[in-house]
Amino acid sequence: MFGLNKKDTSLLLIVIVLTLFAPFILNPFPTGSGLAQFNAGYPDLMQRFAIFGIFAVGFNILFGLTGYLSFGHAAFLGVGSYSAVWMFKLLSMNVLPAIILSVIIAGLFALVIGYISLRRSGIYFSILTLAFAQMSFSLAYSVLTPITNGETGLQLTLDDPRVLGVTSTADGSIPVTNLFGIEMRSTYNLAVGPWDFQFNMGYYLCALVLIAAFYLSIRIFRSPFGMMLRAVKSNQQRMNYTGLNSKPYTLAAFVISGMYAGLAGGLMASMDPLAGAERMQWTASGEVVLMTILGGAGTLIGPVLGAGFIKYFENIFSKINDNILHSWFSFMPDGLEDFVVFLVHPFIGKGWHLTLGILFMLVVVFLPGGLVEGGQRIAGWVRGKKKPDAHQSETNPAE
Amino acid sequence: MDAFLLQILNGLDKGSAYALIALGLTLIFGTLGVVNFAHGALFMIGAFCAVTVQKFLTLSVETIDPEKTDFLGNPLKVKTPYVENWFGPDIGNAIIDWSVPLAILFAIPIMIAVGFIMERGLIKHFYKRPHADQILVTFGLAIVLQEVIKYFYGANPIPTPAPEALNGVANLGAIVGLDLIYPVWRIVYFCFACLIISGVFAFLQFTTFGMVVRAGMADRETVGLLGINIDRRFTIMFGIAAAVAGLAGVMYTPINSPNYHMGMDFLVLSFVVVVVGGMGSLPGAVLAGFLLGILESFASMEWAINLIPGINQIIIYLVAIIILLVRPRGLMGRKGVMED
Amino acid sequence: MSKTDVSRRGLLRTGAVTAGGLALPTIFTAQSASAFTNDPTGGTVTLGFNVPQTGAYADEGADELRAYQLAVEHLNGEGDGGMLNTFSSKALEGNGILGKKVEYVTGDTQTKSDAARASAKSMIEKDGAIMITGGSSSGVAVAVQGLCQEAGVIFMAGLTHSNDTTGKDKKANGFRHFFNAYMSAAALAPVLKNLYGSDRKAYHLTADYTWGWTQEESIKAATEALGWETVNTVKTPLAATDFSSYIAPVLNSGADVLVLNHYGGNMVNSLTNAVQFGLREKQVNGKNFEIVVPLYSRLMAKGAGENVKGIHGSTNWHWSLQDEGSKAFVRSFGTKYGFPPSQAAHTCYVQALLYADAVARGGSFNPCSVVEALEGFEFDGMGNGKTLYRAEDHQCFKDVLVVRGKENPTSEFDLLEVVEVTPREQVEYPVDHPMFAGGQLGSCNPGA
Amino acid sequence: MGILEVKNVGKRFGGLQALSDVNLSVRENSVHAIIGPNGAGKSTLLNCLVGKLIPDTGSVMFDGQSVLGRQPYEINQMGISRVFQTPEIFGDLSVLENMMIPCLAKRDGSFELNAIASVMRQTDILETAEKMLLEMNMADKRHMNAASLSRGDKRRLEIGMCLSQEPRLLLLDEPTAGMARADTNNTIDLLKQISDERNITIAIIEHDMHVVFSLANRITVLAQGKPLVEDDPQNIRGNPKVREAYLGESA
Repeated sequence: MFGLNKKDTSLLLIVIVLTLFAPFILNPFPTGSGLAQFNAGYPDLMQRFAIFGIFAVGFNILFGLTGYLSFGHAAFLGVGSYSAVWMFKLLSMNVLPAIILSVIIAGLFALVIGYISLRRSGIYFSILTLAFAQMSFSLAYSVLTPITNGETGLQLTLDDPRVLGVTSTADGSIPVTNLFGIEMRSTYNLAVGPWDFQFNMGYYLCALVLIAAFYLSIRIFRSPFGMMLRAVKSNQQRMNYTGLNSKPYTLAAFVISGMYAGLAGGLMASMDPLAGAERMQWTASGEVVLMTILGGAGTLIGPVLGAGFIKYFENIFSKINDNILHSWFSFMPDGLEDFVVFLVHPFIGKGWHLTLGILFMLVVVFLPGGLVEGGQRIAGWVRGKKKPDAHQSETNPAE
Repeated sequence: MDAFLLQILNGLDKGSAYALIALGLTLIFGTLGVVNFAHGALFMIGAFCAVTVQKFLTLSVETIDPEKTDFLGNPLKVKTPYVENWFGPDIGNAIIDWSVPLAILFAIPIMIAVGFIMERGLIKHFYKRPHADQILVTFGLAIVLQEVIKYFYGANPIPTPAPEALNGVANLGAIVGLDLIYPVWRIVYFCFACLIISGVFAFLQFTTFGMVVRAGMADRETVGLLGINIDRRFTIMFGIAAAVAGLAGVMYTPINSPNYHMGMDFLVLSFVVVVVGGMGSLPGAVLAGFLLGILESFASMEWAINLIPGINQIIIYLVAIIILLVRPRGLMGRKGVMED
Repeated sequence: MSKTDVSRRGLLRTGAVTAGGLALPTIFTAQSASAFTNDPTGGTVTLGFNVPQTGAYADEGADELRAYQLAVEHLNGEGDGGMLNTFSSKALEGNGILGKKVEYVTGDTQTKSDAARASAKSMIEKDGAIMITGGSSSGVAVAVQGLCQEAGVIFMAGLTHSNDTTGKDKKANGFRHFFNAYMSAAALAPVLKNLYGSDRKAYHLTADYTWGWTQEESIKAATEALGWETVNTVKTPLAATDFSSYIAPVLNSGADVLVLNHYGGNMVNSLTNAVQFGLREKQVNGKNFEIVVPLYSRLMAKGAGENVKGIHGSTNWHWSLQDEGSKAFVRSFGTKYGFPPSQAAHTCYVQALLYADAVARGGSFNPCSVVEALEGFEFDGMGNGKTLYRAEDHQCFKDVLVVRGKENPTSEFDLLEVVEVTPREQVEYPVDHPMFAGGQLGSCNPGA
Repeated sequence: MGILEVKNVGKRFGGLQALSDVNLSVRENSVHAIIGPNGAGKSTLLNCLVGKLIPDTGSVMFDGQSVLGRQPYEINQMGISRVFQTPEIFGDLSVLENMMIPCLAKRDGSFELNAIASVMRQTDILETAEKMLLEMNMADKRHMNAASLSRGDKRRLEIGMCLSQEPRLLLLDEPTAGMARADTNNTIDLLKQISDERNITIAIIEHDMHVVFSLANRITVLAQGKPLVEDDPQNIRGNPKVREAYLGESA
């Protein structure tokens, strides 16, 4: 189906089901229960899952296939966001032109940076991309404030010109982002028993884009172009002596993944029309590297899993506080309750970084192939089979 | 003229910190082939060795002073450090005053131990793993280390002053008739950095141990074939690299009050320094450290900012890009190291 | 199916229970159920405390959180009541807000606009928070304020000092109790004139981002009005840690005052570096060289250690104030946590109480009712004397403290001493002051 | 006129004159061996032919066109394929994929953004690759990871990859270096078969006289960066200059 083989089709179907039913899947606990804290099925986080999923899928096209480790990919996301917000300010609140412009601008930006950075390989390439991104960040924060609004971030105001649309609504507020009239923030609430589920328009736009982006990435992985990119990673010498020019291949991969990042940035601005400079900082670039490696670099689904994993911790674990801990462990005797809370305390709330750091280490030590390998092991264990032997799994690295 | 000289001094001083961290990073790259994202954290741990020593020296007994009241109106608890009680106020205060230099003695064994534990317990298992895995695991480790420090010491910077005697300014230009006032501790820091750097170079140059390590950096397999246990030596080199970073951290504390994320602030810069210097080249790392430090100082001068707005924000990255485009392997890099 | 703006979990929490069991899916619409976002329909009301828990301001954030927890206790009638006893408005009865028990959720702003907005959004969308408060930087405050305006909840700003928060980025749903850069400058200037005279040459180092710029603009205007000459203004990168290359040119610039428009880690490092270079002992033009830090914070002063001694600056509030409100707050806070509160803690505590009081006086959680109750509200007993929330820009006007680093501290908290309490009239400015120009307040947004 | 004409090529590295005045003519459909003691400049010459090095003087013409200043991939597209001393293959890819890449390069040129089509539906490419695998006796290993092949199989694969491009000139750089006798003989047989069955020119750089005399029908001897003689094998065997060059080395 869809021009994919059976395995890829089922993978795509899994992703489609997961994204379309995310509001159910991510809200497993009844609203009133103590475990509702772990529910992630609210619009903002679901949007973030999808957006960072797109970002990581795109990054993986470069890093997973060609092995070129870019440490500056957040710059493209940032540029995409700025373009989108400017589009909202100047043209219209429709997200479509904004997203298209962010992809184009990010692609052009990637073309320039990629053209220069790809003159070097290995860590020299990484540092070049890092340097470009850090320069973009520093300048956006300071000198370029007229364009970027500096530290505060570029946002909409009540006096934006907006050629195709209104400067402000009748009741004196800023108009909201929409897709041909469908507001991104509109949400349907569905209550089933003690559960309630939120279906947000913005999320579904992100989800559809994610599915499309994921499908495209499968096609790229399985295309002759994708095979060439893997050849770049494997042996550039042989490639050159086989009559293939590796430069345009890597540059194309770089630009494509830059456009994915721009797409993610444009979507981010469409969901929440603000573009902050921190989006371009090296830590943001590092985050997508971590997402990809954590999920499983070079695999199709890994980056999406990695993105979800990190965003979940950032948004859910940072919100657990001692109060909530006490309510969870209130069934215990007083002394024990305090002791357990004391033990758990360093890992939640302000300690969410610590938990994340420990998990990074655990995953990389015990699951060298990232979360995808964890999934494979579980699947293998369920089937009662041993892991398929090395040759098989190696020849088909794009699980 | 004076302004230029001052900025060169500032640059050498910044460069000292960059060079010391980059030196350790390069040692680890060169010997173990590991991309160590936790190296900034080692610098930070060194700085907190100084904080810890200061805390130990100021451990106090509390006595109640009924004359005064605290913010709640209760009698004020006055703290007197034990060392003052034991040695009398004069000697006691002097010991506390010299806590940063004293911390060096404390930091060396601690940092070497930290280095050994890191290498044997974790890094060792990652020699043959892809660089991506090394980045992930050392980055995770860096986060864990800094969060542990944050848990115990908080997020605010902690003042750790230099000894009173070394806290003032000196007129460096007095001999040549220039007015060149510079903080004493910064001069101390620069000299200390030079000392450590030459120490490491001498160690690698003149000892058999160092020669084997250098040979191993050049060609690990061949040295292995000679039947020399290169791994153990590399472990020791990791300890040394950790100690260099740690000492750089200890001595840095009076310049800027340490906080738990200072390692991350230096990490990216020191990576840039190492790469600009050329992967696997120790002299390259040191040279690039000082060079970038000086350029950074020049770029923050007014004429530079007026010439190119924002140049002070981006100078290091800009220079890095230019150098890497002109010299593909950095200033003194060897071919084939970390190029794939 | 019908459409609603932003989600509303608060109402669903109870609504869902009544729907009961395995009933057929029920679709709720906000229009029919409620007139505004997250209308609390059960016995509780949820507030969102959004403070930095990681990054450089984590300690300040932790102190804010302590203050909020204390405020929640007092609102719910636990503890000693703190400022509720001294507050001039008596609408709050210690039984929660409008009889609903106060609950809260916490989040991490990371001092990044994006993360702060994500955290606030999750509070609004997931936890049904009706009000968001907290934060430790102006960028975050402006970003979250904008979000709350769009979502239709109230934002009570935490520590934010930039003129823009109630200037060009002001929003109808947002209120700021903290003072701002203009007020710092207005309060400091006369004191500086008394201390250092009117013939001074000032050199400014300014953090290169929006707060720094407004701070520089304000203090420069105020000191130039005294007759001071501005020798130079230099922007320093926010990421800078070593300020030596910015301090060195000060030495031979002919300036005799250095103004450090820095906050947080920047301030700690630039001040430390300035003292290292011997600026405090220096003599220029026959005068003692002086350093001024327009915005002081005790938590940060602690990081600079000995270096703050004798250095002047301004602060929003200090625990050593002797008015009844401050004393009551310091007592509650000190008894609970064992150390005195910071200015950030004070602001956050007061903001929580002010919100609750406005709801009680207006008799509704509707943001528009809250806005109406707070606009032009004048009160006393919350520290800093008589205080006004100006209707036109939602900025608070109250006395401003000029402080100095203490020479002989008696404890680790006793770092600053109040030099002067500048009365409110001196720091007031017209709504259309050029430093606050641009931007519109807009109208209150209840969300529905 | 040979298919490959090397005229007056010289190359200097610092103080070392690696090549001087090298003239060489490889005739179409011949097997031309370039031999010489270590340091004679064989590898330098080879690198000049494939675009890795640019000679200081002289010209290299392939089929009437100059190859100088061209990138390796351009030279390959002109019809020159190179086999390396240690087999250079795509270790992370399967044997079949290894074989497909040169076929794609042949069909699509040096760059083609063919990002949507499926590899497995390129039937023409698959057919050629499968056929070549059969010819190389490697069809049963098609799904193996190339890195896990034996040394001899890697060599076969590499030669197969080069042949699948149907090059006009095949350059081999000591193709049997480091091989066991049996593998060497297999490789010789394979190359013989190739030169017999295909319309192809082979230039081989070799150290091993056994290989050279089993295969070559024309030999150039290099010594100290200069061509000593160029002649048929039977004449080379008895040439005193050649003996001197080699004895000089072995003594």
